[in-house]
Amino acid sequence: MANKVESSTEMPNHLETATFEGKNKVLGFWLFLGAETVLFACLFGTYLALRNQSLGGPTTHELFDLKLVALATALLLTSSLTSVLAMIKMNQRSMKGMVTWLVITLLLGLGFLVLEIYEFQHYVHEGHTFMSSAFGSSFYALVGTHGAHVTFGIIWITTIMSQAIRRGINTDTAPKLFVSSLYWHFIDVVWVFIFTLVYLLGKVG
Amino acid sequence: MERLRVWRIGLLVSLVMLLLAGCSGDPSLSVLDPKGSAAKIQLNLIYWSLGLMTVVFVIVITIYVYVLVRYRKRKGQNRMPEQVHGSTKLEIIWTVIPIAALIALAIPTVQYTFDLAKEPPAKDTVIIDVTGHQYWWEFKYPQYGITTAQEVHIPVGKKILFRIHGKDVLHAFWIPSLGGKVDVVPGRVNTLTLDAQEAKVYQGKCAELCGAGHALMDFKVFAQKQADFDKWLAAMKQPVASVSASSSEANGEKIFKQNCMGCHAGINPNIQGPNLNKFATRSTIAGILPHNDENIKIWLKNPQAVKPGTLMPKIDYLNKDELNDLIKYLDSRK
Amino acid sequence: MAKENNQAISQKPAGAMKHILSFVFMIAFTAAAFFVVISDKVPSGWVVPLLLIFAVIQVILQLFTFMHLDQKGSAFYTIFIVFGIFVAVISAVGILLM
Amino acid sequence: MGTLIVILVLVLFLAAIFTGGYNKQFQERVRKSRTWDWLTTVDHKKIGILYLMAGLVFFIIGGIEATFMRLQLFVPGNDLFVGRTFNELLTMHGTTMIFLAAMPMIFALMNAVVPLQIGARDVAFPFVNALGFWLFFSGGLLLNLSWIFGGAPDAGWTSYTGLALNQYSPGPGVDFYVLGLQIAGIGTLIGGLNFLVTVINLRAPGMTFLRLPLFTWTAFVTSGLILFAFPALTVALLMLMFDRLFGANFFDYTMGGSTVIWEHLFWIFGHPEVYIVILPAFGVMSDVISTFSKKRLFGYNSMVFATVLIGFLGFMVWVHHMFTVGLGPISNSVFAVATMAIAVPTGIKVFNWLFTMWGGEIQFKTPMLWAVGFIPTFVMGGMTGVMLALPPADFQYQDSYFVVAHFHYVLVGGTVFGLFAGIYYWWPKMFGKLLNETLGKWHFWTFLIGFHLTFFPQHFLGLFGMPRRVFTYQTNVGLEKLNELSSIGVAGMVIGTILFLINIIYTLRKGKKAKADAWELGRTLEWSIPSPPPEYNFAQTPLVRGFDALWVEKEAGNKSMTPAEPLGSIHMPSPSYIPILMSLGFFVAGFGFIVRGIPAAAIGLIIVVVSLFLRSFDYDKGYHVEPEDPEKGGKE
Repeated sequence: MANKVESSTEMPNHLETATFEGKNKVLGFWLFLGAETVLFACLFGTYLALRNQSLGGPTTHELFDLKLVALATALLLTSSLTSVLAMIKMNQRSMKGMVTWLVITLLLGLGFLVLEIYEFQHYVHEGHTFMSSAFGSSFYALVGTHGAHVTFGIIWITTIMSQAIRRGINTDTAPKLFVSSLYWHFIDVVWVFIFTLVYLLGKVG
Repeated sequence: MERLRVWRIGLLVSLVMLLLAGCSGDPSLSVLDPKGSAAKIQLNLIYWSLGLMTVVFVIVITIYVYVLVRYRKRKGQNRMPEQVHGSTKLEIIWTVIPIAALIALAIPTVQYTFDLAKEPPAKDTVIIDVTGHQYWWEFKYPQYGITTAQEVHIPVGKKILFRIHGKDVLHAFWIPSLGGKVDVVPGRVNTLTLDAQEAKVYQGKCAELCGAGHALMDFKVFAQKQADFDKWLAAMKQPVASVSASSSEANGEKIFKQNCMGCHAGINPNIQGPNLNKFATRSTIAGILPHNDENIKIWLKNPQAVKPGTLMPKIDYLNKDELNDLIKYLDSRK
Repeated sequence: MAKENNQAISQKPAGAMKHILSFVFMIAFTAAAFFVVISDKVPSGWVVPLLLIFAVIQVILQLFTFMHLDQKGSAFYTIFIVFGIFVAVISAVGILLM
Repeated sequence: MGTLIVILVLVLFLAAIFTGGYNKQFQERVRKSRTWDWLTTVDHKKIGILYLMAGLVFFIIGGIEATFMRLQLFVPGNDLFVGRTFNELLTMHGTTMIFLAAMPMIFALMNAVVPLQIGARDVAFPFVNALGFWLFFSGGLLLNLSWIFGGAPDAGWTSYTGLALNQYSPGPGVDFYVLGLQIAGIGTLIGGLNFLVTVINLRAPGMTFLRLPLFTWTAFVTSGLILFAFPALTVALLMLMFDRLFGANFFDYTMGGSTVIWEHLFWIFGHPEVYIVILPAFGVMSDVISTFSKKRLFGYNSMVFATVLIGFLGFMVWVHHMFTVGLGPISNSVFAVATMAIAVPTGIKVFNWLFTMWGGEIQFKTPMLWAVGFIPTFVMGGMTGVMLALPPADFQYQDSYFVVAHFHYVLVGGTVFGLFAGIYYWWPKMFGKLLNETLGKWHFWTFLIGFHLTFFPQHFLGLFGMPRRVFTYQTNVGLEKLNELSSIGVAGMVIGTILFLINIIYTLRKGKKAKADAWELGRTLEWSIPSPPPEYNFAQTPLVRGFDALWVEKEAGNKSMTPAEPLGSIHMPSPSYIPILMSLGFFVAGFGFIVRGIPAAAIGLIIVVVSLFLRSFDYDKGYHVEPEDPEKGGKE
């Protein structure tokens, strides 16, 4: 116990788990991610089961534009890297470095969102809507849930970043920052499966 | 304490006796009185599993009663029991023996599961397309081109392949005496192979909650000797005899055409009622009321009161003569 | 534990390098996945398994480098996320094979 | 529109109170009142009591619905509750009992006991704990409001689509089901998550995983099941909401959807749910049987192993609810064998209980009576469970009264008996008073006899061809007598429950004060601290030196636990009004969606978001209390 207190006054390697509350928070968040995994799996299962039910509307083949998806993927993957770099800066207690990387992360995330909104608008034009068929419903449910996660992530990271700027990097803000970074990586993991199982598989058949 | 326990066991035993003596279920509806090969296979498995489970139950209860009687705290006693941690040997025994019992159960189970899923050769099989609608059953014989509702006729001894279609919500097609059920799933076709070994009327049920009228979604299965079945087929293929022009039946036909045809003759595929050809041969009204003029009137006047949730509208605007004519006409449809 | 802490602190650049390297791999696998779909040189029976393998590798990279499952003291995180993935796979496959 | 105005006024009113813009003095009085204390508490012991009370209320509501159904089925052709009304009753009975009675009562015991059993001062996330309760409560309330606002859901507790879609179930009933359960489900999910972290991170020194009392183990595994099973329900409910409210087509087959997906999602959640409600009952049984036999639990390690295995297998058997859907013999066989496999760990448990009693000195106090009644009842439920696992036989049982009998043997004979055992056992710890033994015994016997009288005949009803969820049956097909018996049996359960309520009221007024070790046989840590415990539970965190920590000390001749830390001030979390505010937000949003009032829904969601921000910027660090020295009269 005493040892831990001492090390936190110096510079613990992992500020996020330096306190008891921090440990609870990180563990709790991992458990939450476990639950999210199942949630997305159910959406994936539903999508894969219903993806051929386009009822005369555009099919996956006709609809998806891989170039756009590749760009979105690149944005999100890079944001995952910048997010982890921000965490390294955080554990070095470098506020400026951390905020810089976080802002880049947020911008990349916003870019991704803009692309997704553009994409959805395009699809609606093509006659592929939430209500047009079971394929439409399951597609927007899956990709839209992911998009909602990205949106929430952006708001959340912004909030916590502003807290950190005002109150510094300490044992109170560090777990929050760390956990939001985990969340961001998780969103990226889900996207890996979306581009594989939705977009690429949609082109295969 | 002791007395209470004895009383309770006595109560349970007498309850079982009462059940076995007093009620054995109706032979046209009971799982325990199978009249088809599928039901017989299923009952065999039920008895086999019940037997195994009873052995387990008896073992547990024997130990249970012994322990409770032998080790209960007696007055004034204050013993310190030995704090046993466990016994690997015993624990292995009650892990391995159940596994063995379950294997003995699993083998016939898997065997029967695959047996029951086999479809008979089309040549010797009567195919019947069943469609479950909200609160009534439609039966089509694609081999003979006939359609009927609520009552299905099958030849004794022949394999019957039911192809089960859904239109609205989930139902389940169940004839307890002939074999287990299968769900009616809209958008997919399930099959069920049954046969009847005794010429008799069996009762069928809808087993999956399907709405307000679920409890009353019954049907009847008429298992007939081959000759009788053929006779029935021939009769069904005959067109309905036309009625003489000036009779009250003719008036009834007019009323029928004005009020009933829309739903009951398949003109509008979205609004579908049971096919009323050969209505006079049916033993029930709406699948539940015994067929007689009085019940037809009750049904027509307020179908909702007979079968909650039914789509059949009230036909309460006909005057007495019109009603009688309509019934006369319906009764002429043989 | 303490020893490892010191190491990690003294080798800060290596920490970042690890992540950048892992990122390069991810980009490479993503590109490979796109290539498998776009090009017609990959035999069609191989496409889906390859795509899945690439995705799984990327996820493992994410979990173990970006999300720090490679660090000590993450036994419970690993147990729960692995069980989550297990349930997820069973559920998704179950729904799919209906 | 009217509802909207009412909600708005309410929100303004509350906002005024919270911001103090109303009346300072009034605000002070509110803050100091006991009601406010209970509404804002984050103390796990108080939350446990809240869960228990809410669970009991819903248990009674669900019981009344059941009684109505059995009255209708008393004689054939009865017309008391027919058609849609009956379907509403059966839907609300199932939903209420599972989600609003069994689950909260399990959480009640978990809250009251788990932190004490592991030697913790609190749960890991006291705030989340309170939020979990209030979300559950607002969800339950929302669901039950359906009776007043346009009719209850009527598609069964499984709410199979097809029937649950707008077309076939018009009116707001199923919307109440969807949103009520969604809100309650979120509450349950975060509650489970909280207990996982609590057990992993908050164990006292020396309390290793293989020294955890069995109830804590089962609570841990149950929480794990909640964590991984509830997301499937969340998704299913979300899709149904989209289908009903926003014109999506997940389940409408004419638009390419599939009802089978609903069944899959529902049972991916639903089967683990069965174990979620039964495992804690196993835990209660293990603790109670061991305590009242004055013996260490027989085969502790294999008990733990069996618990984990049951939890694990629970995720791989959901298709046995769907044998008749027509998924094919391969799928049916695989899931049949997996289902049968669960009988093995369950069997291990039963034999271990029997051998825990073997050689012991059994005292038939009320909790032990429930445990003793549980064993044969649950074994019968397990037997029929194995029989149901065989697909060919299941084709006959499925959706018949046989199934109804089976799951009531498991859920009443298992869960409810377990809960009653737990409530009688831990009541002195929760409230500081012992429930009356005589009334408790009468409660047990009337309930037990009534239960068997009701449900034993139902096995035969099923085999005689009576489908479940029917509001009537025909005469002269051999179903009358058994139905009559079954309905008579309900009286026993009703009388038992009334006796229980009388017992509660009697005890609260005149009950015997409980000592720290209320049964004088206590083995685990909760019996080492006063009844009821002080708000900080343990004045000094105890040092655990073996399984059955208190018993180990008793055997060593010590009167209390050895402390693991010096006496010092204890940090406590502050109470918070945010949980109830956020739950109110969800409630308003849910109600808004149901009545298709988008403004109301928006207001609700805004309240939720605002409370999230309030929470995120909440710098309240809690407060410290100085514990009474246990040496100086702090005890008992």
